[in-house]
Amino acid sequence: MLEVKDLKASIGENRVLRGISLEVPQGSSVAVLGANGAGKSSLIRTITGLLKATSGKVLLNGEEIQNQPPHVISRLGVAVVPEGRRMFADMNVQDNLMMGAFLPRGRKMLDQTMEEVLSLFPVLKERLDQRAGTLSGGEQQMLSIGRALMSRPVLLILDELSLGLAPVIVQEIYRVLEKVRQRTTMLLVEQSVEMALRNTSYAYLLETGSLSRQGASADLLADPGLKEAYLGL
Amino acid sequence: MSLLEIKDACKRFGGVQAISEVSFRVEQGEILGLIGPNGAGKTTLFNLITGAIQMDRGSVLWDGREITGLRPDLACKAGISRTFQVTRPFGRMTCLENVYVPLLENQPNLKGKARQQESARLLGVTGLAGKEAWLAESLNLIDKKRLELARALAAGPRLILLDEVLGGLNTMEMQDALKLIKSIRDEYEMTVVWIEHIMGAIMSVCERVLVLDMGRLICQGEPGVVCQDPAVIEAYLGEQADA
Amino acid sequence: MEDLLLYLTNGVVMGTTYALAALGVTLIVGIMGIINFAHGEFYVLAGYFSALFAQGAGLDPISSMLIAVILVFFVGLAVERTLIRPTYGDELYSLIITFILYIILQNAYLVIFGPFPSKPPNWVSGASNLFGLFYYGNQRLVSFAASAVLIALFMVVMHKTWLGRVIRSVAMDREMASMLGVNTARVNMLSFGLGCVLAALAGVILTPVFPVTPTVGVGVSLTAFVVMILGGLGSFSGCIVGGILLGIVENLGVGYLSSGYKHLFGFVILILVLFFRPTGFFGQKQI
Amino acid sequence: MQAATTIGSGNKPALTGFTPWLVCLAVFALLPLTLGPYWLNSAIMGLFYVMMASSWNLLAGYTGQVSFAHAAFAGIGCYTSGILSAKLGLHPLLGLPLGVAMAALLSLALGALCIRMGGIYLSLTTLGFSEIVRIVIQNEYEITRGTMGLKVPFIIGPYSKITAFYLMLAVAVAMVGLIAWLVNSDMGLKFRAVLNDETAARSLGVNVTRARVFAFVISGAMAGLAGSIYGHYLLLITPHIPSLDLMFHVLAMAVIGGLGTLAGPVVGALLLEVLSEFVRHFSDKYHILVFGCVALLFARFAPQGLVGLVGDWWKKAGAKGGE
Amino acid sequence: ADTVKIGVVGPRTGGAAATGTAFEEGIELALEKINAGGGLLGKKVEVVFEDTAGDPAKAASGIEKLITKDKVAMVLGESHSSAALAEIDVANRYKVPLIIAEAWHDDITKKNYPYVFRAGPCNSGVVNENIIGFVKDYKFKKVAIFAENTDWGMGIKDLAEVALKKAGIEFMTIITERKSQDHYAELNKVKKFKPDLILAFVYGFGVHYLIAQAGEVGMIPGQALLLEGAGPPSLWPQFWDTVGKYGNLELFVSRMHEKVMLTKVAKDFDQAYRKKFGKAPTDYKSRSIYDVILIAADALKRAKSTDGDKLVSALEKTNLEVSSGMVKFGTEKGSYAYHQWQPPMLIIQWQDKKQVVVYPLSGKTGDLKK
Ligand SMILES: Nc1ncnc2c1ncn2[C@@H]1O[C@H](COP(=O)(O)OP(=O)(O)OP(=O)(O)O)[C@@H](O)[C@H]1O
Ligand SMILES: Nc1ncnc2c1ncn2[C@@H]1O[C@H](COP(=O)(O)OP(=O)(O)OP(=O)(O)O)[C@@H](O)[C@H]1O
Ligand SMILES: [Mg+2]
Ligand SMILES: [Mg+2]
Repeated sequence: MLEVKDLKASIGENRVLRGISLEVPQGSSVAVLGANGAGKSSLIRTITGLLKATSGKVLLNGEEIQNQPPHVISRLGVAVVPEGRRMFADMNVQDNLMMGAFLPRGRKMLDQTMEEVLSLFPVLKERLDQRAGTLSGGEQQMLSIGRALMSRPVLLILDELSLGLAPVIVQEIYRVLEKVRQRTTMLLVEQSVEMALRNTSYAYLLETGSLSRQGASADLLADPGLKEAYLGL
Repeated sequence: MSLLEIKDACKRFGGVQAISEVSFRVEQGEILGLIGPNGAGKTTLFNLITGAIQMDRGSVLWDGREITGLRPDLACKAGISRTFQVTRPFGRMTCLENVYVPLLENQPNLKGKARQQESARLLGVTGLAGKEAWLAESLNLIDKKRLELARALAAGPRLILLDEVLGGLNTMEMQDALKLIKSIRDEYEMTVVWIEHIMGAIMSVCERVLVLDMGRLICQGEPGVVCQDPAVIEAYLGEQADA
Repeated sequence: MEDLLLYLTNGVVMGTTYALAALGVTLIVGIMGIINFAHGEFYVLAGYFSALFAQGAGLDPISSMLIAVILVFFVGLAVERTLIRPTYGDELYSLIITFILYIILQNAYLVIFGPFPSKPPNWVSGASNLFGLFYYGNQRLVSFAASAVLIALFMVVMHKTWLGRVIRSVAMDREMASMLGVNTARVNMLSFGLGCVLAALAGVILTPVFPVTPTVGVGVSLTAFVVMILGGLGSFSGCIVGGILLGIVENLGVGYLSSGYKHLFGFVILILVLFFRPTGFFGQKQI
Repeated sequence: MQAATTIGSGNKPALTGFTPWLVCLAVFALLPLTLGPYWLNSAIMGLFYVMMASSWNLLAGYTGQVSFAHAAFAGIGCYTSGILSAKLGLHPLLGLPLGVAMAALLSLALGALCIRMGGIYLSLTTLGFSEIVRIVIQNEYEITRGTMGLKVPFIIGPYSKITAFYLMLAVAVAMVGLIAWLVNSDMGLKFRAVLNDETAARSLGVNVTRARVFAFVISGAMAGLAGSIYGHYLLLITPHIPSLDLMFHVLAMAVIGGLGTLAGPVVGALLLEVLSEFVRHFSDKYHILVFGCVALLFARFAPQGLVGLVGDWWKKAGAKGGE
Repeated sequence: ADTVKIGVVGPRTGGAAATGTAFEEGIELALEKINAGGGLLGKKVEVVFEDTAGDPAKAASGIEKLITKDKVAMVLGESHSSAALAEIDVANRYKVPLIIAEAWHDDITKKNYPYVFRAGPCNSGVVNENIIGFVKDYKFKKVAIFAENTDWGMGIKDLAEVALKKAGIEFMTIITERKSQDHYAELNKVKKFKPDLILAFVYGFGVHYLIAQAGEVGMIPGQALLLEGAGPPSLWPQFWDTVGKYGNLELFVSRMHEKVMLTKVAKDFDQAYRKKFGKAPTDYKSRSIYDVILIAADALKRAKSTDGDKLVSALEKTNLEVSSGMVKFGTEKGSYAYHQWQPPMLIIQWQDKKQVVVYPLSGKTGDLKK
């Protein structure tokens, strides 16, 4: 499905990705882990076209998509739950969700998807008319995921899923993602390593812009050296 | 009397309660670590202390005097200076000129040659020797962080707030940087509050650590103790800490 | 009493047209953070076009208005593409460019259309007796109605349609919108074009009442800016309130204070508002 | 407000050192010997615009604030001094400082009111203010003589273009000198810090609002001075001085010359004044149109202005020569 | 030089740029006539037209340019009093004769500058000999004055107020902005005063709006008549577009009427104009400038020189028939009549889109309709 080959990118002088290769097979769920500032978000921004790759390739179903503008990439069925939620704060929940279905593939089945998403997140159903900016953090995160699902993505990318969320909500969200997983391939970035490893099949470990380790999630979970690597010292 | 005391600070951004009911003290001469997950409100706390944003509720006491909501420039003159997580150099000015600005404001007696020497010295201390005439925008990220530090020092504060100044350093450089942070306290006699995600660094330098999560202060104490705290493990370090 | 009623009526009527003219500026500010100084010039252009087609080419008023608006839309797109796009993110630069554009267009109109006023035929003639108290021009009433309908329509489009949703989402978070598949460059272009269309609509609706000359544009822009600041930068509802407020203040000022200072009242109110409520009536964000 | 990088970059002047300035000044100072009264008039107008564009540049180019009230301040200066001398018989040389003081005072009030609210507000409020000034001058017919214009005495002694020229030259040189000194002084450092990054400047102890208001007041006072001298040269002051038209000329000159540089506005003002005489000769109607198009082309394709262009070219040529 | 240069000043840009167009037409016809007759002093005549944009400062520098750069022998024209008042100082300083055609302010000649002439109406002349006579002769009882806040508007308003007071006629005054497009609130005040005549001293398109809106609020026609004090705006092609049916029965001051040809020159002008531009002359200012150029040419011919002082003495001896009568400048110092020649003015009423002269009574072509 998604293949990244020797991807490099810089923000100004700062080389944030220094040659990263990874693979997300169809129907799988893959985690990218790493300390703060390791470059996880940068990787996602590069895949989704927000950050320019200086070299390397990103292939989606065999098609090269690196350095395409974000709206073109999203047209190919890539949806993102970005770091920091990124609500349209002054629009209500319903309009936020509908914006998720902006592309034809989402608009075609708008009503049906809306119903599905609302049944996944019943909290949102009660708040359709509320301004998104006034939702609580957890609700916003759910809305952000719901919005991404509205486009009926083939690849769902999630950045810092559990960031700032209470554990119960995190569990709730992972439960929802498990359901969605049946029809969508997933790439997720997490800080809470354990959560991520428990919920994915394969994982990559990022350290200052390069891959330091990779392996099946279950193997990594069992590895005692992981914590040290993750904490950076 | 504590150097700085925060009482019941609260700050809300739209739907996000960035800081809620945070109270703590900073004692003269300590190096206080501030950790917590992304978005926990660490930077926001700095912004509240320096008056860059106004708190909804709560107060800041500086040297026993209430300074809540003091404008950033006045906070700086009162003796609190800071660095920025996302660096904010004066891009189209040279490094030397960057350091002139705080010197000019905070040590107006320093003129001409003396000012130049002092600036050059500060750039040297922070590892920017030789780059005095470079435009700040042409520095790489690490050097920009060094410049941030040099500028903050030049303001001659009693309290310096460091926001992730170590990011991107390798192990060797990190050792030097840690020495520098220690010397800020020992030689310059400044008090330090320091945000960093690199636990090893925090543990090796700080006497005391505060842990923020979702805007709340969930734990404070000696680094070793804090690391064992279940709430901290849950919120920040990750459950595998015991592995 | 009767006086007051007349001043209020006229204030509301004029204010509604001010609001219509200011919506376009507000749209462009909200989405692109750009103050379009040449806004009034697009109003004037549409006015000239509609008069030209109605009188020169003998088209009926509705189609000449329509063609005028469409033409101005394309002019707006072209301006965005060639001049405005490179200025994104630099408000100084865009201010300077649109200010120069305003001077150029104003002088170009003078050369092209001459100094004379242009005016399409009235849609209706005569005057009606309002409240049994005073007479009021029918064309004004009709133009007022058209403005009110258009404003309502605009609000509906903004809040109930895909177009509106997309435009608002880009205004709030450009990057996120692009990740949802929105071509933000095109939305910018479209928004600028739409802003010009709003100016053009105001132009074609009002030229029958107030014929256009090459120099009326600056007055239109200034009024729009005042209205926009009164209401709060980027706020559509603020725009409507601000427009009507300005209309009423001007009329009361002329009625009860001094008629020579009509245009001053708006600015005085503006300064007062800036002093006591810098973000305007509906403004939240600082741009 | 970090955005001002494209145009007002707050660079060091492209022309450094005294020599080129002195040579130009010497040549310029000899002009009255060769010019007839017509071109002498142009030279004087040019000097007026040098003062206006340079002082506007202090604001826009060095602190990143686009004010549209600059012409209005010139108007306030010239009307204050003009009314005092024409109606109360004050000597123009005494009226002048009062005009400057009035402009400074009003810019202080205006600056204090709107600078804390940032970029767009400043621009729009100054625009509104400049309209207020124009309307008041036009309507307060009894005092200002409205559009008819107020006759004012010549600045000093009997009317003479040569006197006016040297006086304006001296003031313009002093003004540009002052600006040069200011932007290279500690205050200038603060201006540039504020232009580069307001938040950072604030956190290092810079009182950003005060720095901005200071620049606003200085530049307003300079406009007031330029306006009053100009008025006493014209002998007749009209609402054209505080008009958006004049504002446009000043803006265009500064942009075409190069914002954020010392030489830019000077070069822009002199060059465009001469150029506009030629265009005017060619056709009145197209005069502003041509002017506008040139300004637009520069703003769009060479935002660094003439001085920047020449500087780039010079560097390139130098690099080639060095090979 | 191989041509004799004459300078013309007037607005070609700005709010009154229509006057510039009228001037251009008049200049063209006058030059054709003079050069076809062999020019002057053995040379062809050339006109340099300098734009003043209605702004006094521009006017001053414009005329200075004409004198110092183009070295014109005489300067003619102008239609803004404010601009003219700036020009007369310059002309007098350089000792170059200036003949004002259409700026009405009394001060222009009242200053008694030796180099300044006016071959056109002045406010006092228009008000005292024309407008007040009209008001008195037709027995209007209550007059409302609408004046724009410019020097022309304020100047003529002051004169009208004095004259009305003297005549014992009740009046009220409203000052308005020339550029204002909405007069409802002001008209409301006027309406309550119940005047039977409105004197509109508003120039340009502003007066169109005023007329249309006075009609809309039900003041004209019927309750009152409206006399427009400047003239040309009521003849501009856009007049009827804007005022619609409310233009009927409107009155205006004019120097020209299609039926009233006071002299042979007027007929010649009319014919030449129709031939050249394919339409009837509307803005009388094209004829005003035509007349002034003829006066200048005559003076140049008699002075046989371009010397300023010689031209002044030639001008003082002018006795020339132009389109609106025999020109003779006053020579007695002390009042506005010095170097002034007041052409006869007409008051014309639109009746079913036909111009009917209703004043002076001696020149009537029809009755005043109320
Ligand atoms: N706008 C920027 N300008 C300069 N450097 C940046 C910028 N954004 C990110 N960086 C740097 O790029 C590096 C990678 O950042 P990135 O956000 O990708 O990390 P991350 O792994 O997602 O971290 P986190 O866990 O904090 O989300 C970091 O060193 C960061 O400081
Ligand atoms: N100006 C603002 N407007 C709205 N929300 C804000 C603003 N500043 C911060 N926030 C929000 O407040 C919360 C706390 O942010 P803050 O920057 O303090 O986090 P932090 O602890 O410094 O995180 P990091 O480790 O990633 O730097 C976040 O959810 C952030 O999105
Ligand atoms: Mg991240
Ligand atoms: Mg932070």
